[in-house]
Amino acid sequence: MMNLNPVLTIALPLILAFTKIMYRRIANLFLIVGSLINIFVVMFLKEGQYLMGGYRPPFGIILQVDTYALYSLLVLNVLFAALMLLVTKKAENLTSSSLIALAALNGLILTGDLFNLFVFLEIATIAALILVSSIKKYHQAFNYMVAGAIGSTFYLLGLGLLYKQYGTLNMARMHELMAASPSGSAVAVILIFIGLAVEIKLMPFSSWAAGVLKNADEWIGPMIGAIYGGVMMIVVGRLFTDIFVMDAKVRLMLSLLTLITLVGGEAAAFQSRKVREVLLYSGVAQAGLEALLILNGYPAIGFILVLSNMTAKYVMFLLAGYMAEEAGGDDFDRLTGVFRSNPVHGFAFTVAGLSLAGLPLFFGFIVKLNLLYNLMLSHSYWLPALILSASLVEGIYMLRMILGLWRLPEGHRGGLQVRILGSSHRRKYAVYTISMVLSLALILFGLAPDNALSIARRARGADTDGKPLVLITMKGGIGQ
Amino acid sequence: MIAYQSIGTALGMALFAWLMQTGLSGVDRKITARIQKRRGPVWYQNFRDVFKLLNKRSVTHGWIFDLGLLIALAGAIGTAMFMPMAGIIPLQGYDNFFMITYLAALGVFGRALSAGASGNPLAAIGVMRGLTQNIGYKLPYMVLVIVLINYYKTSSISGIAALQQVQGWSVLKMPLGVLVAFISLHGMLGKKPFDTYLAPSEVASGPMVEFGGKYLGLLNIAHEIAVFVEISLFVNLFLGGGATLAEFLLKYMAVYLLSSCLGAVMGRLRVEQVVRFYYKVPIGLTILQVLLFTLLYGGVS
Amino acid sequence: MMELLSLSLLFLGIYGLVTKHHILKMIVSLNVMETGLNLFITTLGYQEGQIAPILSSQFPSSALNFVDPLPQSLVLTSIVIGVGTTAVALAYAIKIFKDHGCLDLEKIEGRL
Amino acid sequence: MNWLSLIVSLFLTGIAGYFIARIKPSLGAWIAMAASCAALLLVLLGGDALPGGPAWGLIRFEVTPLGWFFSLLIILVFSTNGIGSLAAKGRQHREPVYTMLYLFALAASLGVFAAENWLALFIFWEIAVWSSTFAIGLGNGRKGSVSYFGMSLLGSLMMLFAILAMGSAYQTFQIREALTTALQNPGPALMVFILMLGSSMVKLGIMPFHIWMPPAYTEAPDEFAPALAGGLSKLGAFTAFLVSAYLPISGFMGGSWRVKGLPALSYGLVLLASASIVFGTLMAIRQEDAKKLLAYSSAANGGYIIIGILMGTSMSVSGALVHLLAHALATTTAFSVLAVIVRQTGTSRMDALGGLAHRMPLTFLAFLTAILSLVGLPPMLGFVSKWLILQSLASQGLFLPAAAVVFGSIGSMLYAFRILSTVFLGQLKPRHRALQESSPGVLLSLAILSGATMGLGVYPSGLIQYTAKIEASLGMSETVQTAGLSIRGINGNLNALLIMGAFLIGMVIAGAIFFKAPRSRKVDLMDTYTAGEFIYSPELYHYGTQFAAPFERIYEKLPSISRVYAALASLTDDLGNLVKYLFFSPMPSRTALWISVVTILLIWGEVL
Repeated sequence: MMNLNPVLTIALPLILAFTKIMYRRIANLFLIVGSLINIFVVMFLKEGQYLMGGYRPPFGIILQVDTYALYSLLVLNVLFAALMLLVTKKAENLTSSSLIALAALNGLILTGDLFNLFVFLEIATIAALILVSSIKKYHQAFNYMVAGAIGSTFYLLGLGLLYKQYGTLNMARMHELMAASPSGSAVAVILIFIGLAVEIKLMPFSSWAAGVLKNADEWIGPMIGAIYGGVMMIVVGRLFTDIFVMDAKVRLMLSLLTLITLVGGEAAAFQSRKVREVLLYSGVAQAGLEALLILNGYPAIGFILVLSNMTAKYVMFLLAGYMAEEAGGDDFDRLTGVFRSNPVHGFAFTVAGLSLAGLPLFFGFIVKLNLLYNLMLSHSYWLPALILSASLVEGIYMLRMILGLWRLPEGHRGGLQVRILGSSHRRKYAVYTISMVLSLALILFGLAPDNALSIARRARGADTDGKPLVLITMKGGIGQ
Repeated sequence: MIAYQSIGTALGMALFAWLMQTGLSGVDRKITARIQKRRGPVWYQNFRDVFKLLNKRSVTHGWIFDLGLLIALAGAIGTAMFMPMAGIIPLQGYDNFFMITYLAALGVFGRALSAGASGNPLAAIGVMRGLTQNIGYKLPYMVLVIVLINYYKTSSISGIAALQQVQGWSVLKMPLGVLVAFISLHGMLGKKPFDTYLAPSEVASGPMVEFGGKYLGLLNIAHEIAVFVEISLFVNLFLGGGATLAEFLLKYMAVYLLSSCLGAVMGRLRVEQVVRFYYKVPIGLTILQVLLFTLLYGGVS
Repeated sequence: MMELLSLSLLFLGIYGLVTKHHILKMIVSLNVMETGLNLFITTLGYQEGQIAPILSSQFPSSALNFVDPLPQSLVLTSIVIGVGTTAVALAYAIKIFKDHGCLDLEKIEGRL
Repeated sequence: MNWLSLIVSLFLTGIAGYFIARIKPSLGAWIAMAASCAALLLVLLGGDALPGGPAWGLIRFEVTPLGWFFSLLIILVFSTNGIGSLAAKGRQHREPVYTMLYLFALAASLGVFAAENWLALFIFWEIAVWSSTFAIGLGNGRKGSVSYFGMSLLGSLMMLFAILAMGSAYQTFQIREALTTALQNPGPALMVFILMLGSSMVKLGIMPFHIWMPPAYTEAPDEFAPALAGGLSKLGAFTAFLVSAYLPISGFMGGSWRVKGLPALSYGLVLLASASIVFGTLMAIRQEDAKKLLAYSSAANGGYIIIGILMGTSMSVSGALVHLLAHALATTTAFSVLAVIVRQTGTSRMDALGGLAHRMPLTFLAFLTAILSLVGLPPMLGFVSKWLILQSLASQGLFLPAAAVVFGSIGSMLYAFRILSTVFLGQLKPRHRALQESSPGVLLSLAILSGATMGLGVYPSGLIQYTAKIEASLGMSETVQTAGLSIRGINGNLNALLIMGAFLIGMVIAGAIFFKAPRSRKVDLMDTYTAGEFIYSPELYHYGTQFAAPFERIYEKLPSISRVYAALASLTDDLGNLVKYLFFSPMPSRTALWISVVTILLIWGEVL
């Protein structure tokens, strides 16, 4: 078997991004080929540590390919490439930024160095800012930029404090040192968490997400709402599980923040009457839940929750973007019955929504089941009760929205004549295929989730406290 | 298996019920007349009326109109066939209280069906009033009987009557309850002041507005048998039935005539008044009675 | 002392971001904030009495009397990134001005 | 043939049915009908000895007498409804996806009834919930499906919580094992019991949870309402039976104080069910829409079932099972008839109908049996179950619930007569002169349903013997007894055949007098005594609106529980608004402010 170096996943898009400038005409080709090659590279990655520039760790930059990174990369690159296939005229100017974004996101997942992470974070943010500018809501994008800049400042501040205390930037070394003497690092950890909280859309810091995603098109929605959010959460999962050591007090305070996000996000989504608003606020709430799990020692569950939400949100934002474009808006009333004339899209959207709401037959259910089960195993009943209440709210608004989109408007007999993608649309079949494949994947993993669960187990075998992970699988019931 | 003989007894019971009650209602008319200082008809006037009506041509409003009436009469006859009287128990072992109540309700429902099928809104209004009233008097009545059943550990009517012969009448155990049951009985018989659903001047005799000729005749028969069932139930459940037939009949007549006399001297209530009365007085008394009874006789464990 | 001074510069920047609604003022605040941060990180590696970590004819080998060079390199990167961010921000400012004719976010939001 | 393959093939038929119906819409209804009838045949022939089939991971089946009884009930409802809706021309029913959802709901319910473990049960339960949600959504109106789904989700999340609590505490999901283990530990047992019963109550529409029923039944496609009301809402009763059999309250609260021999908790829950009966009856009386009336009556009837289950005696449990069947048959009939009416007249408002019995006599007869069974009058099945329940209430001395049951059955006379009188009796409106008798398919399904209602009502012994078998299989020490044709009660016997005999004798006598007397002349409906008024229009001459006004006036101020839910929803809305206002401002300075505030708070908290 081939054994490819993971740096390719970062370098290749970067090189393409800059060479593209010379070949404007075939920019799209660069984008598609580049992202497809990246999938190919990811498939042939071997787990291990890769040193950059020949320095032994903890010196120099290393790239770390473990199961966690590998499957995150796989999902990220597949989703990204799928989005690139859908690229339209509008996005052609964004080829370079897209490729840079891809490189930065891959780097975020792979890197084993905290400062390197900061660099990738900044590159990703700047790429995102350029991408976001394509929706022409500049003041919203400005809001994003300010929030992002404060966030990264806080991250770097925290990192500086940590460096002062421990004298290293290597993640593995940092973990060793921190585990040995954790005291005094709390302020830095809090600062880093807040820095990243801006990116993962935790609540008091996520106003930018509302501004951007409310107006997102079929391109920005999946990119910012699903891919960026997911990758940032994976980074949080890496940092707050593998590297930082927190005492119970910090954990509690940060969990409180995530809980507020969960409750507030669900309430805001419940109140919304527009498709993309519902999606974005529910995304905020989900981010709260994911962060909560990661912080409280359930990283494996958090991991599959991130991946499953990422996929579902991707499909939904994609279709919501097209719908809003065709119908000239995305209020429920305007879109009533839109799926009647677009049953395939409707099917994909429905599956993704039901999976997100955690209904059986879909992957989301398996995740939610294991999540609650693991919480209950540690004899905590209040947290599951709270999460279930949030799911109740989520299920109601999700179904209300989906049913509204299926229902024929009063007095209409033939169905609403909004074609999500007209027959003339260039990417019609690509959208069909991608949304169908992803939603069928959600069903497939819902019916046979055991592989996905065992990957999660391999990626995040034991919890932070060393508790073994117990999973309910379809095959064998309960198992460790 | 039920012997043919007991079916014969049962049929005889139904026939006797009709004969006796029709005769008694003639007496009732006489008494009412005397109270109102009239002469009144002869005591067998009701027999005359029924035969006369049955021989008259009439109009019908369709097959449901006919069917409902048949159900009404069949329900009444079927109920009477189960009714024990003193030592005479037609269908031994099956004179279950709930069964009799529900079978009697089938007769009531048949009557309502027929009235509704007449197409006359006055009949529908009358039925509605009747059924509303029905909730008012059946509810306390049945709760009281359920208390009795719980106490005597049997729901057989003859069984309850027989136990009262030994342990004393229920009226001594639950005086308030018997008062309520009597008010309910008075309502069931459709006597004033509870005859709002018949109110001739308001709803033109309510459910009966469209009945004439043989329909009225059949309805009359059904009504008399139903009255027999209601009073017999009261006597059996609250007044200890009777050791002998004579004792039973004596109690029967006493109850019936008391009700008639009361009806003769009262005015009619308006429908709201009836409804409010029933949901205040009898139900309140019933709650009190049930509490008292449970304290005195049933153990709260 | 230097740490506190640079941190106060950082807080000054944040204060500007919280209180100002004018886009250019906000960009300036951002820059002030970043400068504060960069100064702070540089001071982290500073050690009293040590010299700049530059190999020269005078100091031909990396002996122990250098200050920590890593924070300085971090800051170098950070400055570059800061420039990028500022550029994007200014580009936004131009776009916003073209769209709305003013740079006061409060007015723009009020108009929307 | 085994249970797994039955369910899988129903699912696959559903998917195939969707694609076939896309090509030829008229075939969809036939596929739904054929598949459900085939399932009926299979379950009937296979009996409760039908093997569960191979285990497919967690999905394992095991056919128990209780599960078989429920399965038969639901397949009967689905297949008769399938036959009945063959001729339906409704738009909603013609949707290709309807066939799929219909069969999915059926297959998932069968999965629930034969599930071996709680997880499989829950998975199928949820599939049934969402497939029926979408089926309701095909109807008209937007409130029904959402409130159905919201309440169902509330119920299923309660159940999920209980399942996982058991699973995490005892490491088992096996239905019986989990519950019996829970019995040993009073703390979790109470929680599990309350949550499980709560979820059943949601499905059955017991009082605080009934709000989904009126909108869902009204807005569901006319062809789906029978399956929903008669079949799917009975899912709740199934888990209630399981839980109260394996985790009886007396088992884990035995020592605490009792009311009338029942543990205080049981008594409280029985009172709740009683309140549901009273409330449901009162609300049913004042409805103007026939479907809403039946919906509230379902809420009331759920109360009888819960009372029967909670009392836990052999007679009461048997009564609950029989009542379940009786109510399923009766509501399916009633909703099928209403579907016919709505298809022809376009309305289910009672005051807009009237006199239909003259246009559709056979349909009327079927409706009459259903209504008589709902009221609980002999010779219908509803009488048998009410008798059993009243018997056990009386012998236990539960006077308050008994009063509720009595009120429910007498009150049901009022609304039952109302629906009969205003829809089928009274004046026929001129615009309804051209109405047709139901199609043969509908009549066939109505004949099966009302035949079952009446047949089992006259000859219930076989049914009672089977409920005795169910009770034995649930591990109850005593089971209800039959002797020959009569059911042996605690303080009295019931021989339904004898009652029918007496009634028939009465009928013969009445008939003899009736036909001996002179023939009567048929007159038009308008040819009636009007007490001197002159009214020429049948529309004005029909008493249909505010039927029981004098009675309704007593409780017109009865608070509506749906207001509580509306308040909850608007509270969530307000919270959402607040969150949006506070945290989602488009101003960067607001974000910067929040970041600083939170940072200061967190660091302050850490330093402290």
